[in-house]
Amino acid sequence: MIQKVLVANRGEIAVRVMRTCREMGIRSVAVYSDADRTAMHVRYADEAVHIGAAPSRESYLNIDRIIDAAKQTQADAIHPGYGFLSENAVFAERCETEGIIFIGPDAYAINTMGDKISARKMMNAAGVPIVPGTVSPIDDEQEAIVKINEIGLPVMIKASAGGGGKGMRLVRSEHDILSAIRSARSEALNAFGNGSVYIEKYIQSPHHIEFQILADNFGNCLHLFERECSVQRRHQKVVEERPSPVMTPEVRLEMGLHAVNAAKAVNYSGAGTIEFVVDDNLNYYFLEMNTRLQVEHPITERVVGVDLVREQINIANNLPLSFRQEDLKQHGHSIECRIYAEDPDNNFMPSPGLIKHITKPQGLGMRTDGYVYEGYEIPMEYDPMISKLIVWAADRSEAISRMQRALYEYKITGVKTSIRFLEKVMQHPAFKLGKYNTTFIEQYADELFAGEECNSDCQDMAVIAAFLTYQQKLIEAQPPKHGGQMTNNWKAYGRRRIKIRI
Amino acid sequence: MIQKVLVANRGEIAVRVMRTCREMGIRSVAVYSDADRTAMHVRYADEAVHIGAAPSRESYLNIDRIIDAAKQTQADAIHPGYGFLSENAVFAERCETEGIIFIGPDAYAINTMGDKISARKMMNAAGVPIVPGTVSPIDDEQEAIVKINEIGLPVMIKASAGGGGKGMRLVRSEHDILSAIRSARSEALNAFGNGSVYIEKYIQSPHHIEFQILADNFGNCLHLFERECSVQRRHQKVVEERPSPVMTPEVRLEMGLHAVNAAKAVNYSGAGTIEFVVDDNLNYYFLEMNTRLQVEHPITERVVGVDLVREQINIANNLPLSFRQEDLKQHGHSIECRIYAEDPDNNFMPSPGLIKHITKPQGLGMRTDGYVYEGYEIPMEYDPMISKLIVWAADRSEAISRMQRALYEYKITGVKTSIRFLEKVMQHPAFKLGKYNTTFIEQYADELFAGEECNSDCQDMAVIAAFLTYQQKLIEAQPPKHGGQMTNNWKAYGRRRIKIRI
Amino acid sequence: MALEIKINDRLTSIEQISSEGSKQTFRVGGKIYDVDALMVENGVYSILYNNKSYNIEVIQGENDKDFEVNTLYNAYNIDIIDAERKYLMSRKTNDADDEANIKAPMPGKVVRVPVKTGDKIQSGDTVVVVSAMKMESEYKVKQDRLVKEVLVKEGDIVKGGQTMIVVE
Amino acid sequence: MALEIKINDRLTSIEQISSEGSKQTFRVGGKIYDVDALMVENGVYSILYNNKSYNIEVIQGENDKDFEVNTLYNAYNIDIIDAERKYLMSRKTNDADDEANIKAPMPGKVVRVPVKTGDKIQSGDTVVVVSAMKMESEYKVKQDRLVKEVLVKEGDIVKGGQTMIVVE
Repeated sequence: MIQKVLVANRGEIAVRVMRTCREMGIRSVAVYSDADRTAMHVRYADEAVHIGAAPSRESYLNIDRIIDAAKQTQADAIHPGYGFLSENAVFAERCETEGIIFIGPDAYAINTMGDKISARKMMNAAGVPIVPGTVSPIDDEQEAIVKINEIGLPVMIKASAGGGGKGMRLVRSEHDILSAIRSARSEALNAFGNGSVYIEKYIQSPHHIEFQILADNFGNCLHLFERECSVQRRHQKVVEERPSPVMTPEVRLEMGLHAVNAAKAVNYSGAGTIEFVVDDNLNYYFLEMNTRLQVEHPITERVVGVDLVREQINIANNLPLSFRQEDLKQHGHSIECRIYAEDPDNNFMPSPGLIKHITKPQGLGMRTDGYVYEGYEIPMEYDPMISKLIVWAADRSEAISRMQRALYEYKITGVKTSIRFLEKVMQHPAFKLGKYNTTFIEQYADELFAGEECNSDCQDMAVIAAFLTYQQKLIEAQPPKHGGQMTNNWKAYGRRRIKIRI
Repeated sequence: MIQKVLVANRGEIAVRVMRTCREMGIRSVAVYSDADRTAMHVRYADEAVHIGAAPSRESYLNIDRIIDAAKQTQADAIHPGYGFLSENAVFAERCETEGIIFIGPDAYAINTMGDKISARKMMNAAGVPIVPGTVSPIDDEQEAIVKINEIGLPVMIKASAGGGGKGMRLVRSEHDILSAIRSARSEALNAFGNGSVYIEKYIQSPHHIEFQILADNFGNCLHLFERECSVQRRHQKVVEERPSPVMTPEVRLEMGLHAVNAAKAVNYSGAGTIEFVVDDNLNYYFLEMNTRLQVEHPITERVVGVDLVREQINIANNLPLSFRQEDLKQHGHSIECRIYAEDPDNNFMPSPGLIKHITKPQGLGMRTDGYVYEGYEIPMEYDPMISKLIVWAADRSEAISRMQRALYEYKITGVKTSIRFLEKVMQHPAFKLGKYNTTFIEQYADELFAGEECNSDCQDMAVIAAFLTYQQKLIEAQPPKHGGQMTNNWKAYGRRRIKIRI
Repeated sequence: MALEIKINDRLTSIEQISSEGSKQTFRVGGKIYDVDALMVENGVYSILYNNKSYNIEVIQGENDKDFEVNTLYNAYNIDIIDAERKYLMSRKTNDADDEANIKAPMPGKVVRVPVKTGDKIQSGDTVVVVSAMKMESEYKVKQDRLVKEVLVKEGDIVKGGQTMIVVE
Repeated sequence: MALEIKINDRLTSIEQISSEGSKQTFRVGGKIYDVDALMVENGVYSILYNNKSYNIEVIQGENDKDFEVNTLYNAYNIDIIDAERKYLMSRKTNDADDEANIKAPMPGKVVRVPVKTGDKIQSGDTVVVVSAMKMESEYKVKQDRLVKEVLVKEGDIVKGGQTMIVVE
């Protein structure tokens, strides 16, 4: 049985994994770069090992350093979190070679699902609906034109090794076909060293709906229902909820079966996610499989009542799943909002910096998974997501009200965040009605970014608060009465509070 | 429909009620004493009204002041929370007279359940099992001796108007009977102006198990299962969990029916709790009814999936309950730990003071309902409970592990708290096995209060940290290089952090 | 004595008329406010006015007279304009009318500087590209300009508020 | 130079042997520690030693050489014993051998003072009753004593650490 887990990650997901380790009586090891000595995952872990410089390729992506750290601390397993090395087949294989348990699927599953053309082929063979298009790389440009005419415009040209929007071209008219294919191939070759592209029908204004799956090493594979992830900007998810407001019980049943079949097709082991694009008529198509834990996994945990990290560790320990598909039920509604350190009013420009003050929402139906604390300086090298806010309520409308309350209570000072923007998403009629797809933010930009004005009283309260701070600083600037320079900060703070009352 | 609620309370429960008000789009009004200007409920509310001096009888117990505040702010309803005026029939009646909705039962229910003898009579008539004993006040001392011999020693002599352990005497031997009756009567007369006492069989080492009920104004009354509250010290609950580890489905069904009958017998409206004493053989007896929200209500909310404050407000709005008994299910296991500002190693002596630093547990299955914040000074006038920590997990053993993790993460500096003590409760074999009753803390005192030692390395780390602080203060004591006295605290803090690294 | 104060683009004045403990009276512009105001957390004020409860966060800006102030939904830049400040402002205005500093609004790393001192650049031209949190931001000029000074080079780490390029 | 330091009842010494950034070497008693130690939050230190991660909170005591230090499970009283402190300690010991101050361990309100200056009291006698958070605490003497000074009266508000009664 696993005794000690090295978490090859940082930020909220590293802390989240360590929390479950602690509950299971498993010791945890953090790894950290130069930029992360003060990060929460280092403080939370039982042990911590420095693995290199701030840029990810010199630390969190450096396989040798991570394996060394695991050996040094005698960790018997590695949890990769999401991002970084979590979908790196070479890393999974290396762990195996070194006799360290990789908490995730094997290299075969990662490789097959990582290459988009091989995944499409595999899914097609397994009877899982894929977006209409080609299942082999395009070599002949004339053949491509024929294919595209068969599929019907508009289409997407996509790089097999693609990701992050690179090597992707939307084609709307026939005379753009050739230039689109050529530029997609050249971009993919530059970015991934692999110029293979394929063609997919372009689904207009799709929903993004995904299914959580769990599979053990004894052939048991089941799904934990769907997550609706259509509120996105720049292909990045912002809000997720479950159940999906557009889902029907019949389609859920069907899609769940397909998700399980997709995972079984690659002999999957562990927790994974099958992503589908879904059109307004609930036609759905396999998009890709994420062979790791997903950022938005907590909404599933909350509604199904399962700790997914605990399940991952149990599966890695070669235990059979302790429940069957028919044991799983959904209770109520859960929503997650991702809090980014960014400025929504300024094209979501990232906003690293020092957290001066933070108040997290508390009470009924609240969960926060974050990693920043007062006095912590968010480094500029990594992802801007600083916290996930997850609420639960008996139904969707109550869950939206609760999320609004949570965002109202959530205060972070020092860096700009997306909190106020998320409040506007929650207030928007299209969201409230559940009538939205991946074009939501773009479509309603005018309403979502409109500034809210406080009345003149409220403005004047701000003026008064600024004046009081100014006045207080004037008082403090005067020489102290007793020479007590060496008193502690809190005493000084207490004194100030008294002064300002006088 | 209720538009604005005045919360006639303070502390965590005031904030908790306001949270639901906010979710329901209802405005909230705080009232506060001189000691509470900086309290969280004042900051959280939409409006706040000062109602008097720090002692409760001049503020939170002053009916006139609270009614005035409600009128001044045009609040159309009052939520009393727990404690203070929550079980005061005069207050409930006064609200009615003034045309303000009292969110709770009517004066009749409060009065009947408030007087212990009338409650016993009523329950006896309704077929709810009561502790064997008398159902009328004792007048004749000789008759009392006869009764006591019938019931069998040991017995409790209890004041009808009693509470908080006052006017209560345990009688173990016959020759103590007369003196016990006389002293109980005189104490009750002094404390409550009412010398009526009655006799109950003394249940040895009982469990304290209570049922949550909800009743609307249309005759619908149902229960939300039990809570086990046997971990107590000085008759004060410390840890609650649900389901009870000793409960069986059959007994739950029976007790639930009795709880509903008990509430129906007084035409109850709103949320209430029927408390039972239960012996090791699961014989159970009605103890009392609390005609208000209970401190430990969140564990029911978590396991049954109902927001009890929302239900209270809906009932006060004269809406019928939106679910039936058969709709209610229990999911998983929930535990609450009450965090007190007190010193468990020093006879639980209260520890008011300034909160210097606080870190709340986060992540899966966590809920905290508290009201203190960094820089807040806990006043000495009120209750020492500063926070409730509620966890949920799929089963009891996972819930205990999660609570241990939560207590590990919970850090409060500045005042002494019961956190470390609660960790020892969670670790105790009798608790882990679910084999405990109300004598638990007393019985295992030696183990629960034993100090835990950290090894010498860990002690030396403390020495190093103290040295670094001392060194830093020496550096700070030197005159600053730039005359910048008027820089802000955080900048200064940032500078210090840099200095100490050098 | 009233103090001039600027909140975003609005110029107003504030005067503390009386003060007894946390109970204070202010005149802001032409309006009188009786408030109960005090700092409850480091930098956080609780203000009660007409029973309404306001929570306001004040963050010190670049100097002791600049503040960023957050109310529930708004963030304001507030400047106290005392005698010293007025003097400085009057001097500054006379200095270089059309000079503009291109500042980094956030910490980051300079990825590219496609201009050099003396370059004449056109409206829309990129003068510097800064990367933070895996995202690149391009800084462009909004009208035709002359590059007067280039203060950063590729690979430099910049702080929020640091001037990178001066144009005129 | 090594500094004497007292942790609860244990007397030891600490010496900073080297320091480079947060990487530092200390000798505590006879043992050498290579640690990576820095303050991460106000008053909270993160220390890594042999890869182990420690979080330690330091709270200033009554003066700048007294600290309350919290590790995960323990709270320690730590005193730095420098030259000044040693001198003060030696003076104090000579002062009043059997004098004892009865202090309030917490803020509260004095409910009753059943003794007066000059009273001879016996072991177990209550000298003062203080109420806080609806609970009354009685302070008793553990041996026969003489009441030397009564510094509080009924109704007084006392602070934590305030001396209420002096006995000898």
